[in-house]
Amino acid sequence: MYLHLAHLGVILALLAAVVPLPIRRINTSVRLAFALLGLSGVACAFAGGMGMLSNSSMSAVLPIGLPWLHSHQHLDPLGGFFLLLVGGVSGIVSLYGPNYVISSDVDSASTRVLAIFTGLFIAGMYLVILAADAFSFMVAWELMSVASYFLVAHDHSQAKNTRAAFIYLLMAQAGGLLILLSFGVLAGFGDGFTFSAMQNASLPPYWEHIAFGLAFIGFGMKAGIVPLHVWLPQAHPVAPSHISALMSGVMLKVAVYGFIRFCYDLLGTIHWQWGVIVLLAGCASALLGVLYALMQHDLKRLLAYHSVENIGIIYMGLGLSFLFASNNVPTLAALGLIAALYHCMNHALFKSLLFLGAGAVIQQSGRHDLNHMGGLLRLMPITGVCFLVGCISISALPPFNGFVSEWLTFQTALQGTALESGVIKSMIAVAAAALALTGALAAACFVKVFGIAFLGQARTEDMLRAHEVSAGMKGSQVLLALSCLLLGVFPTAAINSMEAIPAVLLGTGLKSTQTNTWLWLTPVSGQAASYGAPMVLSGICIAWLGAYVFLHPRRRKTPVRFSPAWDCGFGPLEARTQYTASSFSQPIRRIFRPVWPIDEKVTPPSAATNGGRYSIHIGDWAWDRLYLPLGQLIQRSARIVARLQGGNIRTYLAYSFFTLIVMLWIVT
Amino acid sequence: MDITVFTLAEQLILTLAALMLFTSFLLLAQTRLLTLIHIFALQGALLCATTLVIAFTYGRHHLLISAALTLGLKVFFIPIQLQKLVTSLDIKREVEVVGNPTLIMLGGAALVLFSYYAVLPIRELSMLATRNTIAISLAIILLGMLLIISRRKAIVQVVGFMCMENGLMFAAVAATQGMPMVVEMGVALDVLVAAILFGIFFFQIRTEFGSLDVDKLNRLKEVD
Amino acid sequence: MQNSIFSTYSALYLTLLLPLAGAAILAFCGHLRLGGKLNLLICIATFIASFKLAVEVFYSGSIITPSNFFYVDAFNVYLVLLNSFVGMTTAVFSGPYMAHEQEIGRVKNAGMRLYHSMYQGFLFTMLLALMTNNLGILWVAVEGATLATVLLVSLYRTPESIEAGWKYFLICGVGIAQALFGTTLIYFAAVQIMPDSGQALMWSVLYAHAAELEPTVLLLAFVFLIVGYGTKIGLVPLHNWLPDAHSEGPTPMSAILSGLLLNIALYAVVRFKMLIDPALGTNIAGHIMMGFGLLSFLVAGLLLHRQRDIKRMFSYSSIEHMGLITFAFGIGGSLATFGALLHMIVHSLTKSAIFVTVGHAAQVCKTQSIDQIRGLIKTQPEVGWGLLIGTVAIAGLPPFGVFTSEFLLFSATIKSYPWLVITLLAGLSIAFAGLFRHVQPMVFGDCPKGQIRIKANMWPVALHLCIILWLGIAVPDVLAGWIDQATIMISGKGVL
Amino acid sequence: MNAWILALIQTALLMLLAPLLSGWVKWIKCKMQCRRGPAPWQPYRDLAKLMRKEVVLAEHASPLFRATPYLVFSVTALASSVVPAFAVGLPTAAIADVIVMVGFFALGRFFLSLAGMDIGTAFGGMGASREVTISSLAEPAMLLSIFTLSMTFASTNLDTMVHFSLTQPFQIHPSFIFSGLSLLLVATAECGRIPIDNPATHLELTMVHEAMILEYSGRHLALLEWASMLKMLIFGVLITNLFIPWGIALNPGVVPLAIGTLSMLIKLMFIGTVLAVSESVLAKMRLFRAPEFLSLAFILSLLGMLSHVVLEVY
Repeated sequence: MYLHLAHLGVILALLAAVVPLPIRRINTSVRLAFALLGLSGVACAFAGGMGMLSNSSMSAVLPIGLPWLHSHQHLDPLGGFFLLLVGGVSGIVSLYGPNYVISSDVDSASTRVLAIFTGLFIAGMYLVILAADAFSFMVAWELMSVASYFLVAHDHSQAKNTRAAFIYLLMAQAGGLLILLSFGVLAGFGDGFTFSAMQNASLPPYWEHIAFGLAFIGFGMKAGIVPLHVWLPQAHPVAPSHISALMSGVMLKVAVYGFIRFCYDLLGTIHWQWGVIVLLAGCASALLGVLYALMQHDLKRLLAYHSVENIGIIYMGLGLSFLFASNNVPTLAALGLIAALYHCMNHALFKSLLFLGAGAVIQQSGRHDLNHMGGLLRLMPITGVCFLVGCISISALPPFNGFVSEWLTFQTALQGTALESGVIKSMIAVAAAALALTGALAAACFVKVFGIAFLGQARTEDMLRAHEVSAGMKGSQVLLALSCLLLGVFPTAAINSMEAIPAVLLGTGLKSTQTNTWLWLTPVSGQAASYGAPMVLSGICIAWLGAYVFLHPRRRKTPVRFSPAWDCGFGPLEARTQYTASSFSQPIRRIFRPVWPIDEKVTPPSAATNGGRYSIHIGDWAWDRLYLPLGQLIQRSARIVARLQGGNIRTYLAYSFFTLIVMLWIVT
Repeated sequence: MDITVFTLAEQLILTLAALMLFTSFLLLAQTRLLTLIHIFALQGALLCATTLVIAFTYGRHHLLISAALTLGLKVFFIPIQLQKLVTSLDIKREVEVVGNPTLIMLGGAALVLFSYYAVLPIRELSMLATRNTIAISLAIILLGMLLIISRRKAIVQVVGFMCMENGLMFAAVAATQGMPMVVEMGVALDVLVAAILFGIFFFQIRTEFGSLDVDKLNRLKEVD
Repeated sequence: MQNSIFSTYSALYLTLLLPLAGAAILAFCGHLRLGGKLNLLICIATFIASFKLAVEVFYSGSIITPSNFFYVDAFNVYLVLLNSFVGMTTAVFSGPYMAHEQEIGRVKNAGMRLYHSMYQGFLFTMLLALMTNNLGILWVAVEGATLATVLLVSLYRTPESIEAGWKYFLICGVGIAQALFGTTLIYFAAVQIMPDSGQALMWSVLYAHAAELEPTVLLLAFVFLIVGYGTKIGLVPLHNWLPDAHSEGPTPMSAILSGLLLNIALYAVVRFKMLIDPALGTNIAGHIMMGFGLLSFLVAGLLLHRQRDIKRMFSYSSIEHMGLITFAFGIGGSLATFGALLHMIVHSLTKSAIFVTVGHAAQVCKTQSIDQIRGLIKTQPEVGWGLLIGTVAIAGLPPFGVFTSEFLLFSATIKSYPWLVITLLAGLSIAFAGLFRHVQPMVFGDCPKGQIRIKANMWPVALHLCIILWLGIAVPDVLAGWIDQATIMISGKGVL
Repeated sequence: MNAWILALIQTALLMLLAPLLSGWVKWIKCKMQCRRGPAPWQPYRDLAKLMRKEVVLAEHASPLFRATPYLVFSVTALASSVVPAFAVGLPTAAIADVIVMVGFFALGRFFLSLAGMDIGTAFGGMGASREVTISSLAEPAMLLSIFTLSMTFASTNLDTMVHFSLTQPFQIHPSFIFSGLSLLLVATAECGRIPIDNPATHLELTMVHEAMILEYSGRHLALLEWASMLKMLIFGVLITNLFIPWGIALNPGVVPLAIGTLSMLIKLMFIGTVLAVSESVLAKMRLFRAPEFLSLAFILSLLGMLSHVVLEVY
């Protein structure tokens, strides 16, 4: 029954894509489109939730698709979880959408195009999760990619945006082809393209490794794993903010869903080498993602790099789960999977919260660059507080949800002793250290972002004209912030509701979380590790209240006085003396220097220039070492091949003459 | 199987085939345009003779029509058109420098040998005495192509193209005693239309490029 | 009995006679204002006749005229339908387009008369090639198609178009001559075993006796045929004429050339392959086709990056797709053949739609060079979006039909030749990058000063894109049935 | 129910002891430098004076600036309730394990840095940037040493770790030595002691922790000072109880508790002296030599882990 509800959601999303066409007045059509998206989000979230809780899976066959392979759909706990995630976030974002789109001064034609492709994009994501055979999976997958390509190329006045959109679609297409190949390998042995046929395909191990390799690169390209992440920091900042929230928060999770579905459900047996590869890729993505994010001063580009980091953390959880599954310790594999899924949910929530906040700030101030922002907390209090909640969650600090999933990942790593090979144990330990470093650097990065954007003095006058955003935008941000807090404070309830997924995929769930009450989260056992999240929150409030009351009598007697800050006697310090984004991250840039291709140019003040010039550009090694040489290779080979078309008719005739002679020689 | 075994007609066909091969070689070496056109007309005549001989010896009466067509087209209409064109564009005396003639002649000889080698498996098949003529017709076709490739003048390329058509007709006639009538008519029609179109093109190229040198036609290219 | 013969085959004869008559009529009144409309009318009539023929074939299976001259079976009926449909939609576009060209003086009255009569003549030769049972007439029809379009390629009398016309004429002439030699060899092999020499060139008869033909002669003949008709398909070592011819002629001509003529040449090669495979036993013909197909697929993909003229770019894209289809036919097997046949339909629909949009784009920006075409979406949204969605469709992205056939081809290649899939993947990505690299700056961005809308009829493009979208999501059963019968004929076993 | 009361008593006791420990360290340092330093209980007087002083805020400070002291203090107080100082098996110990403790300190540091940047002057930004850099370098070393300990104790709950090492027969674990040393280095970095940051200095360009609380005054400064002293105490207790657990009360009887308190005081005096000696021997390092110091800590913890994996697993 829930599958039909989910299909209703999909139809609503498609309707949202079609509705803006006939209606003339642009505002009503945009509001109607986003209302429909909201409805489809709620329907799919409800269907997903129900699908996740009932640990049975429903399936249906639709009349569309190839004549002999009609499109199969199914909804099982894993699909239910991700449907809940996608539906929930797109429902909340549809609250944010209308005012944001209407108040951003873009001509009505491209706003209509934006509404159309948003509907297609969200419908594509639902269909990917519901698809149960390779063909409809691929059609939905690329519908999602193509629709998001048009969204990224929405503001196509600058060449930079179209170039980013081109790279995005090119990599999405290459990724899609690789995924198609991996399905092909499975279908080759399972003689059928439906997932059920693939499940009972028995592949020789050699082919299993090939299928896994193709799927890992294909899905990794879409999820943004380090060497393949190049499109992400270019495409996400260029799209409108509510779209980058959807793309960063939700589309990457659909790629993770595809990867989990492929490895656990379709491949079945998992080899330990896969765990090592996924763990290492996760570590590399997490570390490099956060290090590159630290160096950015474009707000949305920084958040995009953080998506790479969080996807890395999710892949670390998956890598650990693979390692335990291959050494047949299913309970710990289930713990690793739960940690990864929990982080998927958390990342979807706080990343879309941060992108919506960034969208509000950019829309009000018209500035993308952190070095031009400052002092926004006083002017946009609610957006500021919600953005602070987002920053705390992403930096994995205790009362909020980011901490719970990272803590679960640490606990999974700490159980590494259950494996017998020493090398893997030490690798896991170093991975845990890398995760800690990533967490701390993420905290450093978001101190920089919040401190420079919202606190201190305004660095440009544009900031002074910023004011609080409209109700819908505030409402969605508050909703996301509250859900971050809820998931942070009641983790046991959330994990119990996710119980059915590992039960279906790995055979066993996390039994130990049921034993204790909702107060304590004890993933492995009471003694091994426990985290009383509600107790922590109440403990902080009690201590805060105690200190406040204890100091109250003092307050009545000596009221607070305001005076200028300490300026070492030089006179009033204006905004230019404040730390900027690049100066804040300067120590880390000096310490981790080889990680980035840095070119700093300092032109001393001279007669010609009215003052000294300092410019710094942080590139991306993956782009310089991997993609540019590839592009040049294609150009060179194209130039060589172009000699074929020399223009002289006699050479053309000579070609056909020699082809004939060679063919005759071969045949006889 | 030496030549005496054949009947007189077959011997005649073989000699005509040899003569046609010789005319193709002459075309390759020829530098002056007018003589080139005359040799082409001679080759057409030889083809028409072969068709007549086969028509009488094997009683294929529909071949008579195609012989007449060949005579009309390849011996009179096309050579006269070309001659008028050459005189009107007064390029009679242009001596066209051919790559280096010895290399092309050696290439031609190699081509004949190669086409003989390529058609070898077919020889055992056909019981007809004229089975060797297939190798000769393939050689004529390849020599026609070689002529087109090696020369820069547009008119010479047309002659080369028509020489290939002669090779094809010779194959159809000698190897299989002629194709079905409707096919023969279709092929003849196509050759006629092709000749007319060549004429039209000559005028267009002449007006636009000022000369019929094919190497000037190289604006459309990717190399830059 | 007389009218019954005529009535039963009326659809067949009408489909052929209408374009022929049209060619004759338009030769005199092609230059008038109603020339374009008359041309459209005749195309509509031809389409209705071919539709009636298709319905007949659907109900009564394959039709063969008593004189054994015409033969319509499941393999060529939907190609006939496709031919007349694309002819009709392009005629819708060609009317106003050529009227515009006539206004700005690029084409004079004589040129218009020639254009319209040759338009119909070209359709007639293609339909004849599809429906004839006699392999000789098949050669004559393909040669006739070349002759009909040669003058149209050099219609504008610019040096480039004359050069393109000359190259097109000479290279195709030389190529097709070799095909005639191949047909002669086939006839030579058939005469050995066939008592009645009249029937020796009839395809249906040959298909019945295919096993008894002499293998060595057939193989040699196939070499000549693949090199001959390969020149017309545009397989790589022989492709040089195609980009020049398709980019220099008037755009409706390029649409039909790129969309339909290449299919006809490939149809001919597959007809011969159906004769050769049973005789030879081994799949050597398939391997040859795979070799040519893969080579042209990769080379054309690379050359896409070098383009500076928009129509040349899309003609290279045609070479690439034709290479892919030849590769698919080369692999053989039911899945690959089904995919290849579907790809023929979808490619011609998409490519003709793209050329129509390109024609309008060239008229909007008054140039064909990629660097000067900018801001199409801003100037004329329907042209801009048409071009973008067309390129997305031709690049093989899913919601559209091209992906369905590529999906089938991929799964077939994985089963039989897994290591070739890497080259396919690389080729597709390179071609995709090449296409989008050029199309994106053209479509997006602000429009340069003075670029104004033109009167553009985008209904044919919309119709084509909807059909491709429909084929992409759900292949209709009628079409699937036909393609499956054709697959059974070509590869021995069906897919459904 | 009395267990909860006992836990509250322990927390109160720890909070009261904190200023004494920092006074004691300063007193020992002055004694070693042959000068008559202030009495060990001087910090109590400072805190009381600050509580009464008038609060002066910067003009650009936002409400976050005023809320941070309370938050930092309450987080550190909660952390102190979790650490097993005098007795094992207290109910509050199950609230958080070691990694959550690290999270508490990270939360405190997060808000303190934000407060530093809120004033809108260069010093706050400089302090925040340096504090954040140093702490992110210290995190991996700290976590790897915890990882090594938990490999042996098979748990990260402090209670179980201490209980485990008390009940097991005495063994010398080479991995403990390495991770102990690494934890000591990390503790000096986290609490902002001499080799990384000089707590006593007010020279703008050298201070790290002080730069962030430069603008605080009155009761806010009192809370922050108290919180940093409490943090140093917690680190002291953590290190001593993990590596020298004997004397801690296993069951809540009166005698064991008395012995536990006594042993706790002795251990704190011992670790205070060690800290004082190291501070007077070493001098504050340039900021960009701190990474070498912390990479030494990381290498030590790495050696600890490797020695556990290679040597101690049978």
